[in-house]
Amino acid sequence: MRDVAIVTTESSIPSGSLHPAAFRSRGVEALGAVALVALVGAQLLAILVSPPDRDMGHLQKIMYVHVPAAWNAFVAFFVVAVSSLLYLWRRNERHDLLAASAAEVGAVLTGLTLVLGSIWGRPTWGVWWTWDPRLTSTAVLFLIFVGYLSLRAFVEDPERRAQWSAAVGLLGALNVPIVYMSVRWWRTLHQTQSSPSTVDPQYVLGLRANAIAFLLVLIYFVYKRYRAALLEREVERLNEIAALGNGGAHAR
Amino acid sequence: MSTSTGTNVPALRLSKIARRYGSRWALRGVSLELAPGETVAVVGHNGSGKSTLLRICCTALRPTAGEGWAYGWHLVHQAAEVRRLVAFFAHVPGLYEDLTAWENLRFAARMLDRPESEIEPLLQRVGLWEERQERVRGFSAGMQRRLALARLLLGRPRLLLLDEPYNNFDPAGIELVNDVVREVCERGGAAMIVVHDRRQGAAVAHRFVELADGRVLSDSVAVPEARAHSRAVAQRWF
Amino acid sequence: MSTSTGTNVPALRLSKIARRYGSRWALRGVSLELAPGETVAVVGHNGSGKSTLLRICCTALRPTAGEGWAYGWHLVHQAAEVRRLVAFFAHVPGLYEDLTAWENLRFAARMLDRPESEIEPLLQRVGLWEERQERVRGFSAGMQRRLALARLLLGRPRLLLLDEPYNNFDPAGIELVNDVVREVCERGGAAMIVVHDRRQGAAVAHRFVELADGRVLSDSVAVPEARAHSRAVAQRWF
Amino acid sequence: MGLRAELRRVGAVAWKDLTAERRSKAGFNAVVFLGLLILLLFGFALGPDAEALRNAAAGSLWLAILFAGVLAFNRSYQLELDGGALEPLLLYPGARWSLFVGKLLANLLFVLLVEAVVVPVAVILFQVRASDGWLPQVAVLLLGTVGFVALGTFYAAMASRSRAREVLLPLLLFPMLVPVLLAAAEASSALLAGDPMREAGAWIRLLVAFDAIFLAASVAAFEHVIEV
Amino acid sequence: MGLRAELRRVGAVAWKDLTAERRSKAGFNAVVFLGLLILLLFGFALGPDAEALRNAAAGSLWLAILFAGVLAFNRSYQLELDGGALEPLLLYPGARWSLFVGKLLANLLFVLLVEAVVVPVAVILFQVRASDGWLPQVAVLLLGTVGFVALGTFYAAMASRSRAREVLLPLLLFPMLVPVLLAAAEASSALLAGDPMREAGAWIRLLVAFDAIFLAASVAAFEHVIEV
Ligand code: HEM
Ligand SMILES: Nc1ncnc2c1ncn2[C@@H]1O[C@H](COP(=O)(O)OP(=O)(O)OP(=O)(O)O)[C@@H](O)[C@H]1O
Ligand SMILES: Nc1ncnc2c1ncn2[C@@H]1O[C@H](COP(=O)(O)OP(=O)(O)OP(=O)(O)O)[C@@H](O)[C@H]1O
Ligand SMILES: [Mg+2]
Ligand SMILES: [Mg+2]
Repeated sequence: MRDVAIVTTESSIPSGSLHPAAFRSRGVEALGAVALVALVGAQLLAILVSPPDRDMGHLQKIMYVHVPAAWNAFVAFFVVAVSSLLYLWRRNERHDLLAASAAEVGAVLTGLTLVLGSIWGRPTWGVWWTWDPRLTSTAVLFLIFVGYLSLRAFVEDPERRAQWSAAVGLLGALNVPIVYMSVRWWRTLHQTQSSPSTVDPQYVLGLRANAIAFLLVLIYFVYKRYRAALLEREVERLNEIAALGNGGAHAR
Repeated sequence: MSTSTGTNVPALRLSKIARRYGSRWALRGVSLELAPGETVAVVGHNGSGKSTLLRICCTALRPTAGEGWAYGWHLVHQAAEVRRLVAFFAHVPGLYEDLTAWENLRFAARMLDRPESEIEPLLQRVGLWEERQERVRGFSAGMQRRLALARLLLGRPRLLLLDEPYNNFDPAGIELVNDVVREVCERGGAAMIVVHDRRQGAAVAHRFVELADGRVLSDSVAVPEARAHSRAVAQRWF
Repeated sequence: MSTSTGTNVPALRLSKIARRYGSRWALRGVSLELAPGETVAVVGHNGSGKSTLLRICCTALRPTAGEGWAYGWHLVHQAAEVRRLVAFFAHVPGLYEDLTAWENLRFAARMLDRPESEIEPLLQRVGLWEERQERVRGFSAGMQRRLALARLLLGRPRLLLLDEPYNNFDPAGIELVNDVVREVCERGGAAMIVVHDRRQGAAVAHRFVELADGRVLSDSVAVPEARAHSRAVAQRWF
Repeated sequence: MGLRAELRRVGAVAWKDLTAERRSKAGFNAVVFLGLLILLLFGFALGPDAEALRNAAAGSLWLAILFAGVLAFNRSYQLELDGGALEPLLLYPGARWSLFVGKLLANLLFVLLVEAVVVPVAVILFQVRASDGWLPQVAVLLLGTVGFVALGTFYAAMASRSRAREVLLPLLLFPMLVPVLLAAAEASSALLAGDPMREAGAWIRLLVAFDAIFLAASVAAFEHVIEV
Repeated sequence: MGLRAELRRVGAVAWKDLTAERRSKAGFNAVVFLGLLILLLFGFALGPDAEALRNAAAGSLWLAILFAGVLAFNRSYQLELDGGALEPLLLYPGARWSLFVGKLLANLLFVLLVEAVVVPVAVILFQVRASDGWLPQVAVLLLGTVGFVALGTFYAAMASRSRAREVLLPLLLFPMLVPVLLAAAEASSALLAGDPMREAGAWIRLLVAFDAIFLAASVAAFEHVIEV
């Protein structure tokens, strides 16, 4: 962990940015453990407590992954939007790194939603896929952030990459509410958001538990990616100091 | 504003400029000062960081570390003001090949908001007046450089950054470049010229700065006798 | 075949070469001969047709009128044979920016079918051995020219056509170019070099051909004293 | 510089792009033909069934416009990259938004011209019953186009300078466009059907909202994108 | 030079293209995603009706491959144009057909890889009943691809020398491809339907004929196209 020690002793960390000490790996691993336990617990709870669905039977259990995944994907993209804004405002590279990590995890979760959704759709709707706005717009969301990530891959200059992906991330996040509302705007096969009142409380409990568990997982992954990126940057910075001697090492 | 009008303000001041491309350091802390009216020739082996240095001075690149000022304006934070004073002459002419010489300059004039009346004398000067209605696509290497030079003058720059300006120019063109540099300096401007042939540089430069591996190796006053001599040679040969 | 092995065959013979772009005549009947072992420097104002002339000699362009032969091979009808003997060094390096220096040369080696073993000495010679594993995209102007020079040597050309070869090269690089030219000529090859600075040309050229508006204006033997002098200058300055 | 100067610069940029486009002859005609070609391919892919055709008409038309437009956007920056003209362009003093707006206008005009040819053909090919309510249809088309061009010009500024030019632009652009196109398609098909359940108005309002958002966002973000 | 030398040159060219493609990371992933994106757009344009989808499946798949492929072809020459590398390439001694074949192989491999991802997705998205006769289907796909890539590589060589590159290629290519695609689409839909009236075989033979003709013609013509 010496690298981390260096990080924390480094004085030139701009104020207002998350301090790397927050990412002491021990803390992260602990969080990971908690998230794992929560996830397993929530799933068990959901599976045990909730009765098999009337017409879907045990298939309905998919919901406990499908839905939390979807919700947390939205959360991740929200993080992308906020940190992109922060970057454009503050020009602090850390915000860019955070946005990137969140985008990666968000894309994965969206992918999960898609896959599970279509697995679920096969028995319930009789097809893997149908051109229903909710489905399509979710796929679109997925592709938007695939685009975001590939943009990052194709641009070397870190500053340029940061600014461009901040812009793209922001515009992309504009689409999240559209996806969410798509169900309302277009009459669709996919069911609309239901309020706890319309859903059997047992389902609500399971859903809530899993949503929280997924949130923890989300945080864990984002932190891990973010921290890795930070450490890479720190290594570069150290090379920088080495390369320049002490002269002119005061990076902006 | 006051900063830019002060008389004692250096035309260019760089302090510990460093620039990294990926993991490779092109510049490792370059500091130098350029007084108004002064011309400095930058020499150095291939890959020593000359072009990178000029790009940073014209705000086309941002330094990874270090700071710089042109006539008191900060190269990064006041880029807009810097761009009004600085002109960069790159390896490539950067013209629109499907437009004619005239159209290229008219576009530049509008972007810099200068009157179109300034275009004709410039085209005359760089010797492209006859070709003004022809597409740049068909221009020879040197003709394109000449047009790029005209565009650069359109901006009435006070700090010239010329990257190997003599390439592709015939002897007459080389004299043209030298005149331009002298002119700007007499108007109280300054110039930084990348050259490989010290003899060519000596024709206009007051100072030679030698770069090596992104560091300033030497910063010497040009030998005046050398300049005289090079003039002589020039006369003998052209 | 015999033609190409004969000793009295001129390295290059052009008779009344003319070339038109659209309605503009870049060359209006150029005739000249280049003996094996000879180096001719082509000078002329911007747009006089130098690059066009070289492009025709390396079969990249076809003359609108007139004919030419390289070592007896017809420039148009026997282009394939000509390409084996001729090497053209253009204004632009023409490398693959996403490949490394080494990969660029290996590709060239395969295309020219030369053994890969020839690559290392060449990279050493042009001073890019350390950078051999880096992408050309990141090379400076001069480094790219150096790599292009190495590729050109890989073909063991017998007729060098160099278009303003000294551009972007640092003094060491310029000497390198001169050595290459001398070497080829000593091997019985020949070279045609476009230069703007007669002093530079004088370092290797036996003859100066001056073009103006696509015609040969003068074809003079280089003043030997000039070459000596330029050497002297070179020593004094580098 | 004052606003007037900036507007002159907008004009200069737009004029420059359009002239270069006109000069490189291929430009316009080729793009138009490409649009028609794509329509044909669609018609061909969808088979002869008239009913299916009519249903897919709006979608296919938009896709054709999309592909044609993407080419145009890429070209408008390719222009700058070819002669290394982008650097000098960015080094001109003055605001950056004027560059963007200039290019935006040029692209808008270009795409509109393309549509002027492609749309009528589509109407014929896909046997769309040109209902009398064609004016609102045109409005929908215009609104959709504005959003499309704004986003396209914006993303092309990035894509063209990255290493994946041709590929990256559609990759970034298309997903963002889906909502716009969806709204446009829904609106126009609603109008085609004579707008039975009075929903067209809502779609059009949605389109206007999209355009406003995208225009504002892209103009604002451009400064940052083009900055380095 | 001997044939062996020429074959080495073929290999060199193909290797060079593929490496550069891999390096400019752009290439593969982006093109694949673009293909998926296009499928998605089509599906959406064609609306939810499952039956219509299934009918348009083959057509849409081919269109997606078409657009993805066209990008790839353009890139493979853009590569040469960027650094002015085309001139030296053409000035290497030896035959020209080896250059063409080299690029052809590189493009073929590229497009096949793209298909390996896009096709399965298309099967799912368009709810194609994966009939047991999938082997002939693959054969049809391969045959169609060969003809497509041969023509594409050839026309890209011409388009790349013109100023309207991106636009010109599809303009030249697509019309030429219609017969190939027609044959391919017919064959595969016949196979999908379980080949009731035994017509698939005829279509496949036609495909083979096209491929043979196009390959021969393009290799032969390339020498002249690229000459100077
Ligand atoms: C590929 C197919 C699918 C995709 C892309 C998809 C996408 C989504 C998304 C994005 C959400 C979260 C947004 C929201 O809560 O409003 C969601 C929620 C949900 N999905 Fe899916 N879904 C798919 C298939 C299915 C299937 C087959 C079912 C079951 C019949 C299903 C049932 C649900 C339920 C119950 C919710 C929670 C709605 C709520 O209570 O808010 N989904 N889906
Ligand atoms: N591709 C082209 N299309 C049209 N005209 C051309 C083209 N290339 C060259 N020309 C014209 O031919 C003439 C000779 O061009 P060329 O490049 O040979 O000149 P040059 O002697 O090399 O000039 P420089 O010293 O500037 O390189 C010029 O007037 C130029 O305008
Ligand atoms: N875009 C880039 N990406 C990566 N490395 C670069 C880039 N541009 C320049 N470099 C590296 O930076 C160093 C300096 O480059 P620069 O172009 O400033 O040298 P230079 O002094 O101009 O050389 P030359 O005399 O050949 O023009 C070189 O080692 C080069 O490899
Ligand atoms: Mg340089
Ligand atoms: Mg020339």
